[in-house]
Amino acid sequence: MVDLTLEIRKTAKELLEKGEAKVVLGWEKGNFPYSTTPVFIDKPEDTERLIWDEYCINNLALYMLDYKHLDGKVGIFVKGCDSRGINRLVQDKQLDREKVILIGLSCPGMKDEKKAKELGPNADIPMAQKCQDCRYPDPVVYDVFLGEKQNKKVPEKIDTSDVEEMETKSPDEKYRFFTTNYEKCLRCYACRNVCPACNCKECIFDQTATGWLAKANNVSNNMFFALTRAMHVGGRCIECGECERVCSVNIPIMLLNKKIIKDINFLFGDYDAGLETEERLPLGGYDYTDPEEFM
Amino acid sequence: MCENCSCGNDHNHDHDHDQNVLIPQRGKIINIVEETSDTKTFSISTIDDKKPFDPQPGQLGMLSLGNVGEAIFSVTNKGENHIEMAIKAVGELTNALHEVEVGQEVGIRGAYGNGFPLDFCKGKDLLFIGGGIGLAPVRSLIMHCIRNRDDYGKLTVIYGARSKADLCFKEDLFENWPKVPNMDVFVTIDREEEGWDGHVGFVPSYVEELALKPQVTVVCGPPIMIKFTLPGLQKMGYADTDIITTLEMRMKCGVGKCGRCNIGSKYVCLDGPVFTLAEMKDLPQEY
Amino acid sequence: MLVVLKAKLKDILNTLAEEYKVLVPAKIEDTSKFISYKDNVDIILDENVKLSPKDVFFPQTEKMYKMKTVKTSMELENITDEAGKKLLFGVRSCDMKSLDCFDQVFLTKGYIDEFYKNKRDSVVTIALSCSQPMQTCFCSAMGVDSQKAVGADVQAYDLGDKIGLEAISDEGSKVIELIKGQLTEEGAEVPQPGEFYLKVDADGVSEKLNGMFESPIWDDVSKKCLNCGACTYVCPTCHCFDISQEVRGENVTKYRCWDSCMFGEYTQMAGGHNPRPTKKERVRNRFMHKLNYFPDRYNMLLCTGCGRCINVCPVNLDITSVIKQIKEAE
Amino acid sequence: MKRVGVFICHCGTNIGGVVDCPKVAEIAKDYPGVVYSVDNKYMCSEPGQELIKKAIKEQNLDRVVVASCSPRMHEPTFRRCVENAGMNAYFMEMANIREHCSWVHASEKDKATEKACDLVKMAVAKAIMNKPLQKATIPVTDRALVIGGGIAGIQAALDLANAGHVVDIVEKEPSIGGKMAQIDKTFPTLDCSACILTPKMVDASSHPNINLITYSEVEKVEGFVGNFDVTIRKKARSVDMSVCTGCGVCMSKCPSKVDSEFEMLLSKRKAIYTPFPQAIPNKPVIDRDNCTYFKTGKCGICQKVCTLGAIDYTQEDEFVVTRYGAIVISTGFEQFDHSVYGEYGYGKYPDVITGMHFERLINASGPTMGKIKRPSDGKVPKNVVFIKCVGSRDVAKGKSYCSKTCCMYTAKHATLVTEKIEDSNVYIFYMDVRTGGKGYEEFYNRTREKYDAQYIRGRVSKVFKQGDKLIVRGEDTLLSQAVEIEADMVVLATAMVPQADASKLAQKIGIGYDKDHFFTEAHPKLAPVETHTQGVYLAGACQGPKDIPESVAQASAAAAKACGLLSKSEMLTEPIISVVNESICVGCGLCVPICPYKAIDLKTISERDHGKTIERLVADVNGGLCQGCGACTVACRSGALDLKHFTDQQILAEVNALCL
Amino acid sequence: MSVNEVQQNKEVEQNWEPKILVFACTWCTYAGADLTGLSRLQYPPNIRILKVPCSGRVNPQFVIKAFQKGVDGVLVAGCHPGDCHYTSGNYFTRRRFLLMRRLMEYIGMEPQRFQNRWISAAEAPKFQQVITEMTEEIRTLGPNRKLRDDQW
Repeated sequence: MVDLTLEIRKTAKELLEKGEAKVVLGWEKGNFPYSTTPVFIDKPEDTERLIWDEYCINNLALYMLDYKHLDGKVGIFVKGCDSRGINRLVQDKQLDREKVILIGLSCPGMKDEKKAKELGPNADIPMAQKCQDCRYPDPVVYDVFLGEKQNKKVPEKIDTSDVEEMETKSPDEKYRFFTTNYEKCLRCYACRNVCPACNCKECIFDQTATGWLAKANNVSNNMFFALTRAMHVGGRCIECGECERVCSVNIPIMLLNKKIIKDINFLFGDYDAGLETEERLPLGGYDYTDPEEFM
Repeated sequence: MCENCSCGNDHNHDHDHDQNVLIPQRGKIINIVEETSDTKTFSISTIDDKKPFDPQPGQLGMLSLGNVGEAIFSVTNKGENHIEMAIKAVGELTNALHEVEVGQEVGIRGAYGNGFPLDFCKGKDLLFIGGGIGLAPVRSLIMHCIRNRDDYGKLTVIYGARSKADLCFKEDLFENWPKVPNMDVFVTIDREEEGWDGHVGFVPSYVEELALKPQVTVVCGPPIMIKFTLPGLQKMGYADTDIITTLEMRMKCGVGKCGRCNIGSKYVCLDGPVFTLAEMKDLPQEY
Repeated sequence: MLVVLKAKLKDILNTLAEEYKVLVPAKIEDTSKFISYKDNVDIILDENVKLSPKDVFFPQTEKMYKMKTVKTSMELENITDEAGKKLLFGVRSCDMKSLDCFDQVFLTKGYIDEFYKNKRDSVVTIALSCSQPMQTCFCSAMGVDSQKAVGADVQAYDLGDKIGLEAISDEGSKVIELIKGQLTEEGAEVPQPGEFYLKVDADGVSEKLNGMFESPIWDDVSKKCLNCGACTYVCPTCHCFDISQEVRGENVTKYRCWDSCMFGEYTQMAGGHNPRPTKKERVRNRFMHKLNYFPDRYNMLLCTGCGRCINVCPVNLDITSVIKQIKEAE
Repeated sequence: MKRVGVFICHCGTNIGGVVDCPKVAEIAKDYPGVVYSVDNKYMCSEPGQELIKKAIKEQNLDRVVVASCSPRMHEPTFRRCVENAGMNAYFMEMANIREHCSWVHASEKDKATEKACDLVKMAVAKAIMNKPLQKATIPVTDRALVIGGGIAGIQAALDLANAGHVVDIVEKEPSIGGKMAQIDKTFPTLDCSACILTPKMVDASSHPNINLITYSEVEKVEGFVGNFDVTIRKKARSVDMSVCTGCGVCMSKCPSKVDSEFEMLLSKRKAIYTPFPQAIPNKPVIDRDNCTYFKTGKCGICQKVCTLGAIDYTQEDEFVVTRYGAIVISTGFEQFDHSVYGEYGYGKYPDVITGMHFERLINASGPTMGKIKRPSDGKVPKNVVFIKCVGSRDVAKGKSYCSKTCCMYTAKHATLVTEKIEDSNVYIFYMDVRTGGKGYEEFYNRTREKYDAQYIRGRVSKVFKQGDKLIVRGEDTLLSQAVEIEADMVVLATAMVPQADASKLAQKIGIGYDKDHFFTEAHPKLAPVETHTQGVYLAGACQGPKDIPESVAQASAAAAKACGLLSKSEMLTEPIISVVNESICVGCGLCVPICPYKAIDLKTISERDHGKTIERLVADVNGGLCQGCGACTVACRSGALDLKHFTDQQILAEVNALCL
Repeated sequence: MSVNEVQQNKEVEQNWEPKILVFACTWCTYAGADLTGLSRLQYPPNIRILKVPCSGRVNPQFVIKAFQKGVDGVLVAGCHPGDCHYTSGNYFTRRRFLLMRRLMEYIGMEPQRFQNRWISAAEAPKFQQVITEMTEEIRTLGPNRKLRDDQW
């Protein structure tokens, strides 16, 4: 990874020096050995701040929303999940593919920062949950590729064993599980704000006047938030797991997202969001032969 | 320092510490005057026909409709047993307010904010400059000066609006105020209009045109008007401490707790809404 | 010093629970916060809770009063808090300091916030010293003594397998009186605080910020911010709130709830104008408020160095780095 | 606050006999916003309506709720009523307390009364949120477009033209006429197809109101009812139509010979050609794919022989945009690709042909001058086997539907074979014989009895060659025995399918099509010639298998509908349509594919954003196309799309009212 | 005790009756309900019909909102596939609610409380039957507490 760090810096520097990109998005080291933080480099000399290590976990794709109206191109380092995020934005017409230079990096799987905080940086830190579940460590789209692809053998289908386990429980057990979790929800909206699929100009949860969701924090409103968001990203979630990673009260948010992914696969055929940008979204179309359960 | 209690505030106020400041009194609307197509003046008294509170000119009041919400407005005048607020329909609450009829019960709490520096103004010639609904806060001071006519020097009002139909407080402008001794009223509208034989032009240029030089000026109106009026006033030789205006921010509590109306370390609800230009220059440009 | 074995802590709490509604720091559903003490709660003493105790005094959603609106009439009805004294056990110095900040906001400057005051007056606090700071802690840099909390009724010390207790206020003496029989007197010393991982030098940062409103660092600092409210909601000193209502036909409940200066809608005015339209202004306001505006107004920092915001920030926007950047700025 | 008036109708005893109407009226007085509430025997009666009008004026009402029968019954009545009192029609809401209450809860009077109260409460809550809506007037362009110049298209065009409207016919082939021009005789009268079609073709070409745009295709359709902007691609003909007289010298001199599509590849045509002698317009086109000049750059004979200089090799496709008020689609059908039935030997054995081949074989102007000869060796076949339902009624390999015409044309073919070939034998394999239609059953009976055609019920399992015979092996399911017939020729009755590009055309116009790509009518019973897109009508086999009289009848029906639209210079549009809140819309475009009417597009707007002018995409609803279904609103995550009169807030207000 | 039982006793005493919200499309189900009336087919008086132009207009959020506000059951009903007045609205409804129904069940909502049916303008007996069955199913389950926002 050290070598790649040097290559990353070199690539970024070249893009900036040649004027091909006005700004380059990557990661820099945070205050702790186990932390990194997104960095926005616009001067060639600052490229030394860029690093590539086992904690570059942030999905940078959503930052492209901030550069929608920039005159000039943005360079951005993409892992598998970041690249799917980029596709998400392109498909949602929030990003002009021509305006970004994607520098692909193969992701070995990032380590769990939260665990590192608990165990200390010197302990054996497990891989982050989102990376354990990842099926596309290599970027699915890029302009330049640094390092070597892993072409890692990954499961063909998303692992939904946790969803299946939940499904076997009784209605009351399930309800208790989700409500005790969402009772904690602070509605800080970190999950939404970090999500590349949540790219609305004005989220309905922020439109207090419409009456969809009151600001009052209680389990009913929080569940409305959770279910609605799950539906809104339904068929669009790129499984980057950022929502769950950033939750300040550790709600297993992906349990909802994965449930919908699982159902879409089962009902409408296998679909992995963010692999390409032209296909119709599962909820943007229909099929005459969709399962008939309405009777 | 506040003389009423040991609260440490730098001005007096008349609230009762036993009463929860965030809970309104039960009030009712006793009169509604349609100023323009989108602005109405509401007279509000308590349910038992008392004045809800005794506001100083320039102070604010928090008005609520039970099932819609609460918002802060400047008090434009007060009477024996009521206060008045001029409200433009711009949002959910104000639109709802525009639909109510006399007799509607409302929540009312206040008075909040510093108000105009009456002592400072006392004995001086005053120039009031207002644009559109911006005359609302100034009107409270004008009415105060008229009520205490002997305490103040010459009063001059320069007021403008987009069109004749957008002029607020027409009765004051054309009937009442011109009759007040030693008081001049100048009214302008932005564009020529049939049936208007008064001045036409924007407020800032009218101010320069008139070139009046009372001692203190109070300017309230849309930010764009203030922005273009100030250089003229400074050219005319006003000191920053003699130019007084009011600021607006979103507010929820009105008592400096909820946080959102700060400009730098000042809370508009508490330390404002009245600021002199000199004070404003010390604030970050974030309003 | 009066001490008790940590293993016997529950006995003491049981005694106290007869007199007070006792709240303790505990693990709950993958996070930790102050919850009502019951025999089976999972009390944590080795680190601070993830969610600050501010909601005890300033609940995330707090009903204020009710209204009944029939046609044009509107009747008001007050809501009374549940009666009885609460006892908050195990509050760390940083969080005690945050109560000091809250007191300034809610109880001074001309207006007293009765909702806060009622809750504040009904709580007795037992502060607990920290033996080992967490990685994200930097309270000492914010002028907080991790071994001696401000405003506590009782100060407790972490003495390894024991806890030492010291009454500070009269209310605290009453608490000690209740449990005296379960405590033993030992010649224990006030322990020394452990080493902080984060080295922060905040000296002069407030003054430095006076001229930095237009500084380019805010562009830089804010770029990575997602404008979520995580930092503000876990912050023990953030106290902004919104007032809203739940309408159920004729019955209206007015409530207040936490708000965050990170949200765009926070300063959005009805006419459409927003004085803080982008994340740059919002991030600047947050840090200026903590490190400059609040000290200017109340003569104390609005940060107690608890490190929670560092812990939860999705993008590791670290206040200690910001402080460093401010100090290094030209 | 709004001033709502509530009017509870007894409907005689229909409602009043179950629901305690006075009580409902009394309770409704306490609902938020209600200032007046009253019950009446018959709200829809003249006195009832007067009561409403009077109350609106006297009580200064700005909303009205009528609780009575179904809005499907009297919504127009009460809308008119409040409108007459000066109120916007959409300020009136109805609560259905008859069909949905008194009639279905006859024995539970208290609960029915309670339910009526709830329904009124919901209607009041919605009415308060209602916004005034206005029907818009849109201009109607008095010009119609007919797509497809077969018999249906020609008929529709003639009817429209005769009613005084200008009509353009777009035909993709060089000549109008369509499939009917290829057919020899028509059942059941056996009159000559060309003899009855060509006069119509001539009428169409000479009609002052009709313009023929042949060798052309519809490229793009924009706009909405009354105002369709249609882009037509006029394919390069390489012949200047304004100069050519159709003398035919070029065709006779052209050295390139090509299989004639019109003759089902049974004979040749030239590279410069008209499809058939009676073509209209009778002016040739150059088939560039097969023209020596276009292939090699050499030749140019046609240009040399044309004394008028009509040959123009430089012509390019031309695009014309014209505005039409109405569109009639009559694109007809194609033959099912029966190569999936390998067992029938089509393609392998030249003497296995389709019904359309057969039409050409027996046509006097066809490749054999009307003599039935086998394609392989020109012998006159003695034993002819017909196989029906090739592609039709076969879910596994073909189409699930019945092609409707095959039974009759096969009977016709059988008759013709027997008439034309002495001692011939006709065998017909069939599944069922369906002869619905005037004179059809009689014709079929004649075929069997007088012409001695042998009908064998059963499917053919295999056709194979033995010597110069084709052995047809099948089963007679009535006798339950295997059959083998030595045939000289086999004729397949292939299914009718829509044009291969039908679905593309449907997408261009924004109409629906079914699983088989037949265009979908607006309602199978009550609107069989309309489509879901207002102003677009269907005629002929493009909507489903049809024979000639049915196609003609539907064409006239479509023309009548179009006439109705074009006879007015403007029309009113329903105001219940979707609207976009541009300040919230993020322009993701997810709503675009969801709209069945293609009413949503993305457009670029520019706006000021933090001191900078930026451009961004937002959704844009075409009010003329939108039919107000609201499917798009659900797809919009941020709620930027909303449906007027059924807004999120209105529906939520109803939900809230119910739950109080 | 189940989540629902916790606060049930009180309501049962007060003669609780199921409250069911029916979203019905104008063209099929609403008309079907009209026909049910015309045919005088009786069913329990526990439903309240909310008319929408097309079942495609029914936002899944309305369903959650209704449960929040206190209904005991929600039925979304529209035209049979292929019969949609607007060609395709109900195909979208089907997709959306196939997911939504599974999601609701997944978080512990009893499937009986949230149902979807195709009911044509001609299917009065079906309308009667569906309403009758659903009412009974929900009566058996008791008042709904799940997702309900009843803290005010």
